[in-house]
Amino acid sequence: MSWDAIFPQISTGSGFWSPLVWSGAILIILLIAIGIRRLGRKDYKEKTGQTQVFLSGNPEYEKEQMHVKASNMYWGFMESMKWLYKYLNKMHTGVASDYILWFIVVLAVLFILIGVM
Amino acid sequence: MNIYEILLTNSPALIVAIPLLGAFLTPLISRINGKLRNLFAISVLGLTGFFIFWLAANIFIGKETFSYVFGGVETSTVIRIIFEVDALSIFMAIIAIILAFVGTVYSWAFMKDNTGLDKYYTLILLMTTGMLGMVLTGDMFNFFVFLEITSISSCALIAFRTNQGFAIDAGFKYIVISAIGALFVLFAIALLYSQYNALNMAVLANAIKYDFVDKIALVLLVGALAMKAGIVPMHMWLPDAYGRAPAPISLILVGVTQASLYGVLRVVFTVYGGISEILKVNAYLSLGTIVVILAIATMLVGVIMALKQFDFKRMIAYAAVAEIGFMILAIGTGLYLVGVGSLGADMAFKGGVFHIINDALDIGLLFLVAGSVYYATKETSLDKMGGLARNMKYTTIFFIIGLLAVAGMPPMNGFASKLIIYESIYQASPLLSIVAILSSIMLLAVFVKVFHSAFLGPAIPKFKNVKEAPKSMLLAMLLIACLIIFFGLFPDFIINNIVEPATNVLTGGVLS
Amino acid sequence: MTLPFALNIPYIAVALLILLGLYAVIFKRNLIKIVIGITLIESGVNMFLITLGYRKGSIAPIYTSSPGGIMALPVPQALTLTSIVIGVAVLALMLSLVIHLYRHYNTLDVRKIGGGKE
Amino acid sequence: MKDEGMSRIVKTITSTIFPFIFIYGLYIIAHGHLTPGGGFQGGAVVASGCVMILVAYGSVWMMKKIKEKNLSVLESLGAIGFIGLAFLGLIFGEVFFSNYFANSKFFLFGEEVTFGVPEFANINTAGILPLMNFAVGLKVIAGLFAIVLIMAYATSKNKEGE
Repeated sequence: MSWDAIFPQISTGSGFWSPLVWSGAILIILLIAIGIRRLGRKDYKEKTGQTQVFLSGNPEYEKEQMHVKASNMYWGFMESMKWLYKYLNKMHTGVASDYILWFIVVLAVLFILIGVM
Repeated sequence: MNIYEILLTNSPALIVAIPLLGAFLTPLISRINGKLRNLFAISVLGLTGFFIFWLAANIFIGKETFSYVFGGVETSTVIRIIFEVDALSIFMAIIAIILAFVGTVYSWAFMKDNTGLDKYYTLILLMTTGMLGMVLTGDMFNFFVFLEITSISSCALIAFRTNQGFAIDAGFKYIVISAIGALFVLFAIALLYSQYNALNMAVLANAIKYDFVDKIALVLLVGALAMKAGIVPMHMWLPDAYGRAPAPISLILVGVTQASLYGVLRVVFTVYGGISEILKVNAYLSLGTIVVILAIATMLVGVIMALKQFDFKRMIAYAAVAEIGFMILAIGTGLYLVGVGSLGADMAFKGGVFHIINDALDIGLLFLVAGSVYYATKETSLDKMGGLARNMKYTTIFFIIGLLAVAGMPPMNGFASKLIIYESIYQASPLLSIVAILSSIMLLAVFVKVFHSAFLGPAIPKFKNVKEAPKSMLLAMLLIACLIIFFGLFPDFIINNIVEPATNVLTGGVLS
Repeated sequence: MTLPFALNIPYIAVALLILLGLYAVIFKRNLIKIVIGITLIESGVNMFLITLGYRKGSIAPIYTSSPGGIMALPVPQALTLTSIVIGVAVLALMLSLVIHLYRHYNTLDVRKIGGGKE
Repeated sequence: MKDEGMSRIVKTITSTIFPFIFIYGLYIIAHGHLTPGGGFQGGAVVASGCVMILVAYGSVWMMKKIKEKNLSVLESLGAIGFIGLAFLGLIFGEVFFSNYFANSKFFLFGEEVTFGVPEFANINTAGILPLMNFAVGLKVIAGLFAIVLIMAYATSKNKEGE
């Protein structure tokens, strides 16, 4: 039996991809990771003073308030891409007429590119 | 002829006729019993699926195409409705039936509290009929008719929750878009008919000259079908429609957009595949360049807009736009490489076609997860969610599978097709690969955001007693998740047996 | 063009109808007018199909009791009929959606309804 | 109740004319295989006759007489008849939609078509085509009338609510 029959693969032109080989590799890595984890400290105990949150001496907030909401995520990205979002928001008007206008514009561009070229 | 052969030769017609008959029987059965009606709709789709897989086995193993003439055998004198089923058609039909079947199973519990369910199931079956007809037909006008059937029924389903104003708004936008798109398709078909006095795709392909009128028809067909496939900058209806429809309908709508994409492929590769070599190189170069530009815009606009959303389904809808970008990027690059004369085109088409089925499964699974989150919490905004993983274990597992698949992480199916796409478009330009990988990473970021804000974190008091989704919804998600993992672990099996014959239909007209 | 001008008039009408319909869809703000615009485009396309099948001096294509002579091409007429039937369904659906929209938003102005704004 | 329809003159004339419109529509349906027309056109004529009555007598009155559910059952029956005839083609003629009755000497629409220039075309021909026309006609009458009825009823209710 050949190697291909045991571990089927797809060739992508410049390499190959075999999920079974990959799964085997990830399994081995997982085992190594568990091994390293077992080397850790044994005297850690849950629900004791060890696990309490320490915020530089400030009082801890309620758990629900600590959750980062969806609209607050990637704040930096949004802020730095504001110039792009300005145009994109202007594009998405939510009006059916504008959707058709875009369609006509694309038709015109396509016609110029295909009909003339 | 025994009954076996009769059924096999008639199966192209039966695939469309069984859901159509089922659609009109549903209101009658609905008067007897609600559960019987649900069971009936599921079994009708199951029977259709049986015929599709039977036909598919014959096509993929026997390497033959089935053509079916409605109403008679003599074809010479009269214009007749002809179905031509080749590997690409049956490939798309498999996607359509999987999505429709899973969506109907999911609807059992999801739509339980709604009224007017007899119409709901009628419309789902009609929509399935339309999708299957679109992908199986070999006739331009017939394609238009099935396109309209699909649009009308899916519009009614998008606006199904008539007590929500924004659902009706989305339905109205969808019907405006699809009515105008379909009318332009009809206009282009009329132009082709006036040129060649034929409506059959094969006859048109033999006769086509690619003169000025043909170019107009090509532009109208590609433009209108691209709008229905949701390609930037004509994608704006898609987040509205996907985001506001009931979750199972969003799932089936993925199939509708892909049937429109199939229409683009059919027009470009089959109907316009018969033009002479010199013209072809020129046409494919310009068309390939345009499609690649549109694809890059589609990917980037899709992910960038998805990143800022905080409505769960609307975010997935923008991700779906980005995924469409991947498909047409591969296909556009393939066209370009054919124009240049490079050998890598085959690989690009293969990646694009493989990604069609992967996209349907991945995005579909995410829509179903969004639906079950909505079912449990009655909440669509991600801002108000949190800590759902504590109570909804299975849904979370399915979400992780969908997340990995959509972001193209190994070992899910999305990785296999995206890897092929990256490597094949690298031959056209390394920049394309970079953009594609970048948008894939951003897709991962988008869904990590969802994962963090909806499933992780402390339990929000409002959702302390949230229940896991009902069994039928879990079963539907399990079906798709199993397919995703199977496709991910054995991509070679899928590519060699299903994707390759389908790709050969495309490249057969091009690389000859 | 060797065609006499009179035979081109239907095509000019087709172009005018489609452009008028597009104008109504894109620039009018009333939902009912948008629906009318779509039906105008539809009539334009239908008229184009009918015109394709017309021959000068032709008779209706009824096979069994024809008095002889050239017939109009029946295929575009069949296509037009199908298109009209579909058009009725689309029109009914659009109008019922407009009724529902008016109930929810108390306006017919497409720019005031405009959900899905980013 | 505001929605009581139009004046007595209109009601009387409508009820007088309605049978003629009805018969004309049925005529168009029945002759669909011989002359221009057929199921959809005739159905549209009959349905517009029904709509005329709806306009004259008001939607509330009509809704009491005819239930929308029954109309949708009729519509389904029409569609099932159409597809069922096509399925029968599969059983008798081995091809979907095959016209197995035509020229078969069957007593219903089964006579042979005579070509040439007859005075009147024979209505008793064309196999399953007239039957399909009937089915489509039934569907179109029920469907179109149901659409208009529901729309009229919905808008009249809307007015009352304000």
